Amino acid sequence: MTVAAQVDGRGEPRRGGGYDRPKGRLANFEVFSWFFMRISGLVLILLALYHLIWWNLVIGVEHLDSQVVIERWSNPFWRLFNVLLVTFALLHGLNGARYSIEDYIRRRGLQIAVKTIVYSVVLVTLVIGVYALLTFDPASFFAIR
Amino acid sequence: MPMVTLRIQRFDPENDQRPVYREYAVNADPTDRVLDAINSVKWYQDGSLTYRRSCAHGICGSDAMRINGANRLACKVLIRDVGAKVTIEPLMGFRVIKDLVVDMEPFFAQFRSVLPYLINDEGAPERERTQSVHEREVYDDTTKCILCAACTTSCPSFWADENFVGPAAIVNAHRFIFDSRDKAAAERLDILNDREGVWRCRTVFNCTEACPREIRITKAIGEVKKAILSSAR
Amino acid sequence: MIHTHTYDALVVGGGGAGMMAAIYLSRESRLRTAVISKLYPTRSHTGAAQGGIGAALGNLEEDHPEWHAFDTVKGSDYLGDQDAIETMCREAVDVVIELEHMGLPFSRTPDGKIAQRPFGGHTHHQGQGPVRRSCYAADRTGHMILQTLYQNCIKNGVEFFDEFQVVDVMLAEGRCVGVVAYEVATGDLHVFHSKSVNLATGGFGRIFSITSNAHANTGDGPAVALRRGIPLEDMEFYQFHPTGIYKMGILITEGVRGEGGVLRNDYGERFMERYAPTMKDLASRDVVARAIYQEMREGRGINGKRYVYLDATYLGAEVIEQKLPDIADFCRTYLGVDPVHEPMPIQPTAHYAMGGIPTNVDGCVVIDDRGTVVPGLYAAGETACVSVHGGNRLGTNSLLDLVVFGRRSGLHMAEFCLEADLGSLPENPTRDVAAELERLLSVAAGEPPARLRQELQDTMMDFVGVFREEEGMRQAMDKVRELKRRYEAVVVMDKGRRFNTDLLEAWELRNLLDLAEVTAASALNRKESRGAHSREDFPNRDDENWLKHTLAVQDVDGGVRIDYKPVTITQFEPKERVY
Amino acid sequence: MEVRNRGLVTALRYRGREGMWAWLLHRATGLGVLFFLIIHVIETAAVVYSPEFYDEALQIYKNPFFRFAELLIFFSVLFHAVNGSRIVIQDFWPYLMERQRQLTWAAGIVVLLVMVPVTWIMVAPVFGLAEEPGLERHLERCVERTQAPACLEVVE
Ligand SMILES: Cc1cc2nc3c(=O)[nH]c(=O)nc-3n(C[C@H](O)[C@H](O)[C@H](O)COP(=O)(O)OP(=O)(O)OC[C@H]3O[C@@H](n4cnc5c(N)ncnc54)[C@H](O)[C@@H]3O)c2cc1C
Ligand code: HEM
Ligand code: SF4
Ligand code: F3S
Ligand code: FES
Repeated sequence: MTVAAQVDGRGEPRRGGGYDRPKGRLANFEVFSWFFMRISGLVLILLALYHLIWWNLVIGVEHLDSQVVIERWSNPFWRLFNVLLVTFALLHGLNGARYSIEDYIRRRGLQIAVKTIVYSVVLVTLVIGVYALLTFDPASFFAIR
Repeated sequence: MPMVTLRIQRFDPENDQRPVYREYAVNADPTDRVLDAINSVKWYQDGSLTYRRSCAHGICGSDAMRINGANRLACKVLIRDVGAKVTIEPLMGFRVIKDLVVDMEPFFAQFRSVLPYLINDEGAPERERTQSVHEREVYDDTTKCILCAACTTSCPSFWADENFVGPAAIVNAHRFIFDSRDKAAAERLDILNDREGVWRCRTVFNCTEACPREIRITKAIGEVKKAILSSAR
Repeated sequence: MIHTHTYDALVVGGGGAGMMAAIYLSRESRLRTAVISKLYPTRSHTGAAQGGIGAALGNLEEDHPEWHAFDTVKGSDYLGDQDAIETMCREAVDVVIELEHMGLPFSRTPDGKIAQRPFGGHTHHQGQGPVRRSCYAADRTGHMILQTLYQNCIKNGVEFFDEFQVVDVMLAEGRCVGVVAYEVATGDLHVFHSKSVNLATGGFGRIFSITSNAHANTGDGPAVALRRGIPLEDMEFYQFHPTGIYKMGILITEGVRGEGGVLRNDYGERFMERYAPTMKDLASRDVVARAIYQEMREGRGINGKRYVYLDATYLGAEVIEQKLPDIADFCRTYLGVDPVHEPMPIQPTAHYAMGGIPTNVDGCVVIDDRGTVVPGLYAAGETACVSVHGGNRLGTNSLLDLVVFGRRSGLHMAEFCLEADLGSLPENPTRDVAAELERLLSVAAGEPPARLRQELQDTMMDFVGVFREEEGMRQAMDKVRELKRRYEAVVVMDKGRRFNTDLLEAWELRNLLDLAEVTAASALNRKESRGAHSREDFPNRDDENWLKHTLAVQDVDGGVRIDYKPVTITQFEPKERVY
Repeated sequence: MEVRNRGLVTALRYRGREGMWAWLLHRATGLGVLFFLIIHVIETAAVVYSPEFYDEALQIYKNPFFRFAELLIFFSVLFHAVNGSRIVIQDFWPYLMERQRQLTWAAGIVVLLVMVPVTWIMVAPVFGLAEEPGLERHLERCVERTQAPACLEVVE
């Protein structure tokens, strides 16, 4: 709206009371995601930081290869660890991305489009990652050794 | 008296396509208010410079504006605190009516939307309702608000979304939610438990830093969030 | 473009007085009520009031409305109308409780009641010593009153025309039929046709150079009324508050002295002991302001300059942070002085108009000594003169005045409007103001209004200030008249229509000039010293000749004509006034 | 005229303080890590289907230049984690917000303190100033697993 239109509409009195702010339908979802961001964040401190320290400082990127990964994944505990890490990180990140999209992309159509793309990419990634971890069969890899 | 240069954003929708910056040199004491310097421009150099002001001592909330990039009351910043060259712009996020005057109607609409008045339908006693010193203390901070809008217009969540109810409205809801005499906390919490309510706040603290009354706004918002969470249980 | 609106009742001014009236009007659902205010209501200067609102609640010690009335009469230097004062002090208790019920967050006593503190001139047993009577919310009582009333207006669905400046009041056939307002945002004129109008436009401290008043306090209501032939009462009584921040005039509440702060001169002496042995620093304002001036004149200002110290250092950090947080903030912001550790440099500051539009206890505007009212025209708050403050107002009594007489005027207006019909508008109601505003805009080159305003303020401060004498006041009169002539050629630089505050400031200057002239003329006329009106050539009170109110009217040729009105005395016979 | 200001550009025009910078950085690091994570998950999942492809892809990581990118990722996650903890702690004990500036500085300092040794460990080897982290362990392992791709060089 132009400034002029805005200002010229002012000959009317301001009335107290009765002002209705459009109520968002997703209130409960907002509380949930707010809470989820904190909880997943706290869980991620353990998972993500341990993951970083292990691969970057203990193993060292220079020494990384498929073998090392496979060895580690042979242990179901570490596979579960990774499932949790991937799931929490991606969902947490997805919701974070939603915050940014809702902030910066205000045109409705465009917003829906971008959301669809980002949600799809993240969810597909999540499926790929989790599927790989869950269907991983250590036995089939011992041949390489 | 040393010279100070004021670089002021001017915009007159009757004549201008877009805002321009104009510079004015004025004599000002270090202990003068920025408002005094602006006044002296208006009174003796360029009468068309337009802004709101009234009390001149930080109590009426008229002259919130962006001074050197951050929201301030022009009457509560002294020249000695801003240096020899000051940039002055209108609050961000509201429509500019002229120069430093922005349209405050949406702001007051946000304020009105949180039931900013005491609700207590139980018959009033003969004398005052009593309230312990501690009960009074709990919401003391948020009673200081002068509705200057410095907070709301400094909030990135508000810049992004003008439907966000904004820190000022939450502050004024807090003032009643935590008043032991009020009976409508649940209703207000329900209003604020909304995607355009407290959950839009990303604890950026710009509001707290901007508040000329030094209200700990983000803390008040945090208390409201907690109240919503614990009332949901 | 001219717009027309029709209402039953209009309130001009969204300060404490205006909103209190509006709340009472809005309770009568059959009436259409609107508040017209040149500022957003929460920007009104009521929000600056700090110290408290007086009411004999007796929450901390024995107190009675009669004592309160005595103090108010004595404070007024026996010029206040005692029936009105009794009404105010009686209703005080009620109205403060009502404010509490509306949600006002008063500070509390340990047992949860409204807290009270001592204040200047408020005593127990008719002058025996200070009493705790001022009900407060830290040092932002006015702010809390303003917010609470605004909140309740919203609750009651009151209609507001924010940033509409009333520029004329319409009188026709002996009654009031509405106002003309200028819409600041668009420059359009609006005709508000109504059965009744309440002028609650606040004070006009801006006729002085050092003042605690806001830039917006230009006395539009009284000036507009004056120009329409309404007299102004007791304009010579203008209160100078003893403690304004040096040079800026920003108020340091009497509450500081109420909590135990003291005044000191250059020698560190607590000089008030000499001027008011019983009440000392808590004597009434006129007394303390004069004492400070006297000290400065005799060279005991700090370093010989025109200020003294207000010392609150030994109150301790806790009292200051808890009970006077805003004061501490002002000192730190504007003076770079921390009141916890250093004394505050202060000087008397123009503060409050005891005079104004004469009204009766129901807020009806009264135009002569026989009590003739203008049907439909009301006034309340600092704009009005009931007169409860007489020659000198006690601290905390103004906020009380606002709410008590705001309420009473609202109630009376409601009654009036239910009976009355809508009068007919005068022909071409906007002609005069439209012409005046056009004229102001048409001047192409000339003096800036600000220069005239500054000269006016300096003159009034020097010659019609705390101390006055014949010669100075004559000079002031001449100066004001000269300025009025020069006003014909002031130039408004902003020629646009949108938010033209340049034009409005010029228009307000005219109000200041008119009010200053009436103030000076009334002061020159009153040949005695009473309350805030302190003449060096007539240092004594003269009850024989001057125990009467001044009524000043603007003549057709622009001069001032003075009339009188008797003072109502019920139970307190005039006595000498010592504190 | 479009008077409304929007989003990021506005944020950069406003002179905020610690809180705003922390929030901007929090957002940037969060989004950055998400972006990296998507690639990282897909590429790691490849191990299951084609270890050879995975080992190919790893060569990119081993480019010395990429070491700085890894460091940036480490920093991003670390800052995001520490600052995120600050936010969570403040949310659960709002009175701590009275000290928000100090808390934000504290978070920043913790991140920097941790980053000093981490930077050394990760970057110094690129310039030959120190051994690669985990070298000893790697050598031990290569005795057993001589066929492992990362061991081929060592064995030669
Ligand atoms: C610094 C300070 C401290 C004080 N402390 C105390 C105290 O502790 N205790 C006490 O009892 N008293 C105190 N007072 C006095 C008291 O606060 C004032 O007298 C009182 O608030 C005046 O209220 P009001 O409603 O009459 O006017 P205001 O609150 O000034 O309101 C005036 C209203 O009229 C409107 N208006 C003005 N002109 C026009 C126009 N042309 N058209 C439309 N609207 C118009 C304005 O927008 C405003 O809304 C203090 C005063 C000051 C200045
Ligand atoms: C390591 C531990 C982590 C913690 C403690 C943490 C914590 C948080 C917190 C508290 C928020 C704020 C949410 C809000 O403002 O409401 C947040 C936002 C976010 N996080 Fe994390 N997080 C962590 C890891 C991650 C990871 C691994 C990613 C990437 C996948 C990520 C991506 C994001 C994004 C994109 C946001 C949104 C930022 C914004 O709204 O400005 N976070 N995080
Ligand atoms: S909370 Fe502070 S910044 Fe916000 S409107 Fe109120 S006084 Fe102004
Ligand atoms: S700036 Fe905005 S995001 Fe929250 S902390 Fe303040 S409301
Ligand atoms: S002019 Fe009143 S807050 Fe600045």
